[in-house]
Amino acid sequence: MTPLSPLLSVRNLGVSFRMESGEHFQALKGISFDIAANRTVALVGESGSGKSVTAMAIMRLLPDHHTTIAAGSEILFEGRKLLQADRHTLRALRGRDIAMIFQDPMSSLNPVFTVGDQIIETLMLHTGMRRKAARQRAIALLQEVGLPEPGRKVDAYPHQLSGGQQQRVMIAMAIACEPKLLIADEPTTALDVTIQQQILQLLAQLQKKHGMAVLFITHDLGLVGEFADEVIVMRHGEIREHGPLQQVFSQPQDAYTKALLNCRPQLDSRPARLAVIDDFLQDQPYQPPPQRARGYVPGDDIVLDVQGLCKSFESREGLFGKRVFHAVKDVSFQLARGKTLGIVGESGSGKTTVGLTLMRLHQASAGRALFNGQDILAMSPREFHACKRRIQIIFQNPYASLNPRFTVEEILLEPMVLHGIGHSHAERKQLAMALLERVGLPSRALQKYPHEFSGGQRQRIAIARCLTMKPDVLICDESVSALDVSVQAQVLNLLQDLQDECGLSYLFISHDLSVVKHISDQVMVMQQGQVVEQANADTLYAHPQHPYTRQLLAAIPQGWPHPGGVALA
Amino acid sequence: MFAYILRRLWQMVPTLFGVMLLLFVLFNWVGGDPSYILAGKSFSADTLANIRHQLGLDQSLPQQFLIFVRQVLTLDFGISWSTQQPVAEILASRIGPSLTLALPMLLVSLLLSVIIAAIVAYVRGSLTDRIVTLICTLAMSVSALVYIIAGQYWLAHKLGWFPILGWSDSLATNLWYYIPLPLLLGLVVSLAPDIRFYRSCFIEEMGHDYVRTARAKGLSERTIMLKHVMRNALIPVVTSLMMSLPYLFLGALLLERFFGIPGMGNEVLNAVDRSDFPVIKAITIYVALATMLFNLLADIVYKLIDPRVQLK
Amino acid sequence: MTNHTPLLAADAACPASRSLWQLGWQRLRRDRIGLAALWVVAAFVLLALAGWLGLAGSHWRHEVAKPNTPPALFKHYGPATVELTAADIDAAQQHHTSTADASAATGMSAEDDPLAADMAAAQAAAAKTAPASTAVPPHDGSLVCGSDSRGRDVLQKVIQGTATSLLVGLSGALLAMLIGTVLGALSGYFGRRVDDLLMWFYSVFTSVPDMLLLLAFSAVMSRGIDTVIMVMALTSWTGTYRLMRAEFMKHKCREYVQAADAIGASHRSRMFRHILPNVTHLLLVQFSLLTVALIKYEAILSFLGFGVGVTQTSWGAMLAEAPAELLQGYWWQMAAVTLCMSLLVTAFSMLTDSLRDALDPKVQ
Amino acid sequence: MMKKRMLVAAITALFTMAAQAADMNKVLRVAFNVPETGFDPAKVSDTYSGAIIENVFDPLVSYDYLARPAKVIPNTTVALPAVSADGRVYTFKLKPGIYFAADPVFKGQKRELTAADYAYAIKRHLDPTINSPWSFLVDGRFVGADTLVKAAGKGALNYDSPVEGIKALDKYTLQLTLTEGNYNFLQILAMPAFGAVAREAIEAYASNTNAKPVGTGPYTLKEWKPGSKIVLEANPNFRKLVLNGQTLPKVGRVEVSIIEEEQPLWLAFINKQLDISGIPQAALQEALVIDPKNPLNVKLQPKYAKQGIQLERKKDLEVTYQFFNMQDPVVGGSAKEKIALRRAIAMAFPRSETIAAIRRGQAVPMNYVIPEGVAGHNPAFKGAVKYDPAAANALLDRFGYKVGANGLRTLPDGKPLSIEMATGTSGIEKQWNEYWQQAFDSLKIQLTFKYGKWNELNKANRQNKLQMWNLAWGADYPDGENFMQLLYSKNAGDANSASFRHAEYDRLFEASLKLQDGAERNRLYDAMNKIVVAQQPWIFGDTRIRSSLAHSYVKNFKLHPLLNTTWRYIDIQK
Repeated sequence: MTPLSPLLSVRNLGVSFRMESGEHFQALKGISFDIAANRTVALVGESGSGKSVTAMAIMRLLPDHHTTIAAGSEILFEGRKLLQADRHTLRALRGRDIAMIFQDPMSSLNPVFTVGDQIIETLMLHTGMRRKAARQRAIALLQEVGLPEPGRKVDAYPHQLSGGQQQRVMIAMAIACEPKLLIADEPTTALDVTIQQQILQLLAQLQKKHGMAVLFITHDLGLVGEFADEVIVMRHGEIREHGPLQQVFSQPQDAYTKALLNCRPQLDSRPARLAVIDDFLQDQPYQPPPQRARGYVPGDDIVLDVQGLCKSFESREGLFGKRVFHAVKDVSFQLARGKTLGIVGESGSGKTTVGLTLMRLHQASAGRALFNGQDILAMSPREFHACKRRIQIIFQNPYASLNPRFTVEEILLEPMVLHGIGHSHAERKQLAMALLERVGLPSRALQKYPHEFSGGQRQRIAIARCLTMKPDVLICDESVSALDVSVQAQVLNLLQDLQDECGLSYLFISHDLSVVKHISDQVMVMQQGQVVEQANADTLYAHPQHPYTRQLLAAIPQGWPHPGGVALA
Repeated sequence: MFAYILRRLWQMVPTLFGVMLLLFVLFNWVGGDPSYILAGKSFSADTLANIRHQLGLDQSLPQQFLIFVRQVLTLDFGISWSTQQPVAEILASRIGPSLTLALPMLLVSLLLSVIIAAIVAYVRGSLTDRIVTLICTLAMSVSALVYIIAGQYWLAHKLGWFPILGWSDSLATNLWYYIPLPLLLGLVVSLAPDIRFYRSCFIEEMGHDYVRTARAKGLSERTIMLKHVMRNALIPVVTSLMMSLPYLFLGALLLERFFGIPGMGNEVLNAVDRSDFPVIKAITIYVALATMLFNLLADIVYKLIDPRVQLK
Repeated sequence: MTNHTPLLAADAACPASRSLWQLGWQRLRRDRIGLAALWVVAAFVLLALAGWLGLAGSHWRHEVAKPNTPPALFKHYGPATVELTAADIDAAQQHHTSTADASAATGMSAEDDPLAADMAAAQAAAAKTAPASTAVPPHDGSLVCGSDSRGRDVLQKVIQGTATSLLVGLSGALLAMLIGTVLGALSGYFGRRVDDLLMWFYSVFTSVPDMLLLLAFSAVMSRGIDTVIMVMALTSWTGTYRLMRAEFMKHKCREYVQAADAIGASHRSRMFRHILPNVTHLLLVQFSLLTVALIKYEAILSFLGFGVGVTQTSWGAMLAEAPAELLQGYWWQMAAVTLCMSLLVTAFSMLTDSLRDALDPKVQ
Repeated sequence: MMKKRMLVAAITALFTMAAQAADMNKVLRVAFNVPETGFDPAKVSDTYSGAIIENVFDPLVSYDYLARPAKVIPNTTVALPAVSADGRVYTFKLKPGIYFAADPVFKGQKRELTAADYAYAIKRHLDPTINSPWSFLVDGRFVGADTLVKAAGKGALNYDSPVEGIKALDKYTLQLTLTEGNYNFLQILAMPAFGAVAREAIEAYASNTNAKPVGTGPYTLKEWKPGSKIVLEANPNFRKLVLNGQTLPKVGRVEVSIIEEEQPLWLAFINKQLDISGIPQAALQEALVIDPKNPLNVKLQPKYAKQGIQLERKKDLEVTYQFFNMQDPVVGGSAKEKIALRRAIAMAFPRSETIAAIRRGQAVPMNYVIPEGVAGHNPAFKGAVKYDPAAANALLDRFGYKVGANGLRTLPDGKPLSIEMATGTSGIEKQWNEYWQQAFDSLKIQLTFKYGKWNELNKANRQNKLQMWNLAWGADYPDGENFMQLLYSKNAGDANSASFRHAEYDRLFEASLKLQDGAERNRLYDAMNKIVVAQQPWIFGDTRIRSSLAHSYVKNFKLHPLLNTTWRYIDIQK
C-alpha cells in the first residue's frame, strides 16, 4: 500500500431509507471522502446529517430490508469493494481490519457475558488464539485502555462497570485485533465531561501507538480539535466542508461551518446573544454582538432562598435493613429576581434532584425554600397549588416532556384552566397563540401534536407552557442539553430574551460548563449531593477555588484555534 | 442472597393468608353443603346435624377459619369429606400421574418451541417464518376441547393408533403406551402460543445494540443467534416457564378427564363437585405455595442468567 | 430576537396534523393482513350485532328439519339412523296397552278429579280453536350446516352462538380490563401502601389456580351470560393489572407527567387524562388478546357445565354437544363452530399483531 | 408373584372346604361413570360404591341370579329365616365354616363369620357417629334399639349393651325382633349395606373404614385409587359356592375404571379396553337398531352383532318425576287454580317427545307411582295426563291466568307469574331443560332455572326454597311401599320431596302398611294414585330400560333386576 492510496475511500455514497409511509428518505446524497492510513478524520454534523449512516454503511451494518444504496456508490477499503463484498469477506474484515465503537456502551455490550468473554471472543475469532492466551491478551488490552484492576475486571459484567469503564472495554474490544481503521461513532456523548476528556485522550494515544486510521464521528465540533487531522462537516446528507483541521477552524469556507463554530457558547466570551445559523446564511456578514455583563450585585431582590436542602432516598436491603442514599446534602443558595443561578455537576451530583425537590416533585427530607418569604416546602399541597404557577420547570428531554396524545392547544390551555387564567376558552386560546408567537412558533401549531415538531420546537412549546402561568422562577433542568448546538443557541437566546422582558429568574441546571457560563449570573458546583463551590460566574470560571471545579473546567474541550483563543492541550 | 430469600419467604405469609381467606370465603359461602351428600337419599334432621357436627360445620366461622389456619400450618388437611381418605394420601397418589403427563409435555414443548422459535426468528420475514406464524395462529384458534374430542375419536378410535384411555402402575407403560396421545394433543395446544411468544422474545433481543456490536466484531449470524441472542432471550423464556410450573399440577384437566389419567385436575373437579372442602383446601394451598416458591425460584434463576438483576 | 423561524416555513403546505391514533390507523391501513383481519373481525361484530338485535339467527330455537340432518353438501354422508318421534312412542304405548288387560284399564274418573268440569271445558275449547297441525315442513337436506339433535338449523345456531360468544368475549375482556386498569393505575401511580395492598390482592388471586377460582365463582352465581362474563372478568383481570401497574409506574416518572404535576394537575387528571391515553394502545392490544382468550375460555366453561342457559346458545354450548354427536357420527355442528371460531380467533390474533405494530409509538 | 399368591391361597385352602375356583389370570374390566365414595357398608349409599360392597360383603340373604321375578334366597344362612306368626321375629341360622378374607387384623388366624357380626353390622347403621345413609331403613325398626340410640346421644353406640331386637342367640343364630311386622324386611336385609363386617376390622381401621373393607364376599379390595381405579381380587377364603356346576367366582380379578365422559367410556368398550359396559345415551342409536314401531324392540347394530357382542336389557326399578313444592305459594296448595296450574304444566310437557329424543325410546312412560317389576304396580292404570298444550292454555285461561302485555301469563290476582325450576348443569340436564323451556313457552309462563349441584339443591329443597325439581327414585327393595311413601306427609321434606300433605292419602298409606302384597293393598294403592293424579304434586316421568353390552368372550353375562353387579357369575374365555 502506497501512502498515496487511501485506506478507505468513499465515493459518491448515496443511501436512502424506505420510510414506513412508503416514501424514501435520502439520508446520504452522494458523499465522497478518503481516509488515509494513520490519519484521524472527524465527521461532524448535527443530528440527521447522515454521519452515523455513513459509518454504518462502511461497516455494512445498515438493515438490508429498508435501505437502498444508490447505484454508483462505492466504498473501497484497501482497494476492496465493500459494497459488493460477500458475507464471509465482510465478517473477516469486521473486527479485524475495521472496528467500531458505539455511542452507548451500556447497550452495546452484551449484558449477560463478562467483558472479558466479549473481548476474548473477538480475539479467538480473528487471531485464532487459544482461550487462555486470548484471556491474557484481553487483560493486557484492558490494562492498555486504562481500566483499573484489569485482572479482576476481566471477569466483570458490563453493568458492574461505570459508563467510562464500559467505553474503555468497547475500545479494548475494538483495538483487540489491531484494526487498520477504527470508527468511533459519538463515543463520548453519553459520558460526563471529565470522562469524555479521558476517553478522547485515550483514543488519541491509541491512534498514535497502533498507527490506526480513525473515523471520529461527533456532533460537537468542539471535541475534534483535540486530535483530528481532517474535519468533514456534514449537513442534511451532504458534505459542507472538508479540509485539514487547522483550515476548517481558522478559515471556514462554508457558512454552515462558520455558524457551527460560532453558535456554541464560549468560555471566554459572553455575547449578549448567541449567533444562530441563520445569521450566517444571510447575505450580510455576521456582526458579533456586544458582550453582556453578569453576576449578582448587592441589593438584588432575592426571590428564592433555599436553606439546608436535603433529600435522601431509601431502598430496602437485607432482611429488614434499609439503605439510605443521600442525593442532596445541605444545599443552600439564593436566587435573585431577574438573574440566573447555574448549577453544574456531573451525573449523579444531585443537581437535578435539587430542581425536582424545589418543585416538590420529590419530597424534601430537610431544609427550607423561602419563596417570597414563604417556605414552599412546608406548605400543604393545597397551599402549594397556588404557588405552583410561580415556579415552573422545563425538562431536559423535549421528546418526553410533552404529552404525546395532547395537541399543543391542550398542552397550553391545561395550566390556564387549572389556575384560572383567562376567563373563557377563547381568551385562553388567544393568550396561547400570543405565547406561541412569542416563543417563535406560528399560531397554527396549536392544532398539532408534539411528535410533529423538532426537538427545539418542542422545547419552545414547553417554555410557552410555563409562560402561560407567568412564573417568577423557571427551573431549566438540562433544558438545552439534548439539542443540537444551532438549536441550543436559539433556545438560549429565547430564554435570555424572556428574562430580559419578564424579569424571570432562572435556576439553570446543566452539565455543560460553557452553556452555564454563558447564561448564569452565579454558578454553583455540585459534587455527590453537596455544593463544593458557589460564586459569581465570572469569578468562578476565572478563579476556581475547589479542585473539583478546576478538574471540570480543565475537561472542557476547547482545543481548537479560534479567534483570540489559544488551544489548550 | 440468603437475606433476600428469607425476606421473600417472609413476604409469602400475608399472601398465603390472603389465599386462605379467599378460599374460605369462597367455599364457605358457595361451596355447597357436603353433609347433604353424606346423608344419603333419606335422612333425618338429627343425622344432618350429626354430620355437620362431625365435619365441624356447626362451629362459628372464625373457629372454622382458625382450624383451617392450623391445618395449613401443620400441612395436615385431615381426611376427605367424601371418601374419608387422608387428603395427603389422595394428593400423593394424584401428583404422580399429573407429572407423568405434564413433565414430558413441558420438556418436549419447551425444546420444540425454543428450537422452532429460534429458527423462525432467524429467518424472520421470510416465507418460512410467515407460514410457521400462520400455522401457529391457526392452531391457537381451535379450542383445546376440539383437539381432545376429535383426537381421541379419530386417532385412537378410528385409526387405532393409540389406546382410547387408561393408566397403569408402571411408569414405562404409561410413558410409551398411555401418554403419547394426550401428550400429542397437549403439545398441539401448547406449542403454538409458545412458539409465538418465544419468537417475539428472540426478535426483540435481535433488535438490541449488542447484536450490532457482535456483527461489528465479525461474528457470524449463527453465533450471534445461538450465543448472544439465545442467552438473553432465555430470560423471558425461563420466567414464563417457571411461572407455568405450578399449573402443571392442574393444567391438563381436560386431558386427564378424557384419557382416564388419575391426576390432580380431575381430582379438583370431583372435589368441587362433591364439596370436598379438605381436598380443595389442600390442593389450593399447595398450588399457591408452589406458585409462590416458583416465583421466587424464577427470580433466582433470572439472577443466574442475567447478571444485571439485583435481588431486592 | 429570533422571531424569525424558517423552521416552520414549510408549515403552510403541511397536511392536516395527525394524532398518534390517526398515525396508527394509517399504519394499520397500509398493513394488508392487518386490514383484512380487521374486516373479518368487523364482519363478525356486525354478525353478532345482527344476532343481538334479532336480525340474524333469531330463529335458532325453531325446529326446522329432522334431527341431525347432514349439511346440504354432505347429504349422503350422514349416518343412516332412524330418528324416533313422539308419535312412535305414543303408538308403541297404545299398542302396549291394548295388549294388556283392557278391562282393568283404570285412571282417574270424573268424580275423583276436582277439575273434571274445567278440564272438559278446556278440552272442548281447545278442540274448537285448535289450529291445523303446525307441523313444520322439514327442510331436509337443504340446510347449509345441517341440523342438530333437535332439528334446529346449525347455521342459525352458529350465528346466535357468534353473538353470544363475542358478547361474552368482548364484555368479559372489557370488564377485566376495567378492573385491571383501575387497580393497576392506582397501584402503579400511588405506589407504597396502595401498591402493597393491591399487590397483595393480586398475588392472592394469582396464587389460587384459575380453574378453582372459576369453579368457585361459577358455583356461587346463577347461570347465564352475565355470570359467565363476571366469572371471566374476576379471573382474568390480573394480566391487565400487572401490565397497567408497570406502565403507570414507568409513566408517572416520565417528564410529561412531572410537567403536569408541576403545572398543578391533580392526581386524577394525571392518571386518567395524561397517562391513560398514553397506555391505551397497550390496553387495546391487551383487550384483543383477552377477548380471544375468553372466547376460548367460554368453550371450556360451557363444557364443564357453567355456560349459558337453554334460551341462549354459544360456541361453547355447541361444542359441549360435540362429543355426544361425534359418537354418533354427527360431525357438522363441531365443524361449523370450529370453523367459525378459528376464523374469528385467527383474524383477532392477526389484528392484535398488526395493532401492536401500528400503535407502537416508538415506530414513527 | 401371582404364583406365590396362589400358593398361599392353596395352603390356606387346605384347612377349609373352600376351593379357590377363580382363575387369577382372568381379568374383568368394567367402568363406572361416576366416582365411588368408599366401601364401608354403613357409610356410603351410592350405587357405585354399593356395587363394590356387594362383592366384598355378604348379606344374610340374597337374590337368585336366574329366577325372574327376583327371588330372595339364603346367602350365608342355611335357609330362609323362620318368621314368627306375628311377622315380627326373624331367626336366622348361619352356615358354619364361612370365613372372612385374610387380613392383618386377624393376625394370621382364620376368622369365622358369626351371628354377632351381623348384629354388629346392623347396629352400626344406628350409630349416631356413623351417620349411616341407610339409617332410615333401621330407625325404630328393632325392639329396644331406640333406647340404645337415645343413650348414645351424639356419641358412639354402645355395641356391647344387649338389644332385644338384635340378638345373636349363639354363634350361628341371629334373632331380629321388629317393632311391627314388615313384609319387606328380607329384601331390606338383602341389600349390600347389611353385609356382615368383622368388629375387630372395623375398630382397627376405625379412621379409614372406607378403604379397608374386610368381608366374607367373593372378592376383596386389592387396590383403590379414589375416583380413578378399583381393583378387586377373588377372595381365597370365599366359601364354596356352586351354580350350575360351576364354582364361583370365575374371574380372578375385576378392574373398575372410573370414566366420567361418555366418549372415552364408549370408545373404550368398542376398542375392547372394557369387557362390559352400559351404552351411554349418546351412543344408543349408534349401538342399537331401534324399531320405530316399538322402540323397546331393539337389537344390536349388525356391525356389533357380527363381533359377537352380547346385549342384555333390564327395566330399572325406578320412577322419574318432576315434583312441585306443594308448600310453595305459587305452584303449591290444593286450591283449584293451583291444581289447574300444575295440571296445565303437566299437560304442556311433551313427554313422549323426550322419550323419543332423549331416551331414544329406551324408557316407558310412567303412569303409576310404583314402577313395573315392583310389587303393587298396576299396569292398567293410566295416571299421566294427556299431552295437550292447547287444552292446557284453555285451562289456564279459565282460571284467570291471563296473558299480560308482555306476552306472559300472570297470576289470577294480576301479579307476575314466574316459575323457577331447579336443575343440574350436565349436558343431559340441558337437553331436558330445553323441553321444559318449550313447555313453558307454549303456556306463556315465564320459566327460570336454578342451577346447582345435587347437594345444594337438596339443601334448598329441604329449606323449602325450590318450586320444581326433577328426581328419580330407584327401588331400595322391590315393594310398592318404597314408592308410595314418597308422598306420605310424615316424610315431607325428606323422601317426600314435594312436601305433599294429603290426609286421605296418609290414611290410605297407613292402612296399606298393614297389608301384604295383594289385591286388597292394590286397591288402596289405586286410590292413592288417583289422589296423586288429581292433586298433581308430580308430573310423571318415565322408567328407563337399561342396555348393557359385553364382548363375545364374556360368558354367563346376564343382568339382574336388583343386584348391582353379577361379576361373580361371569367368566372370561378369550
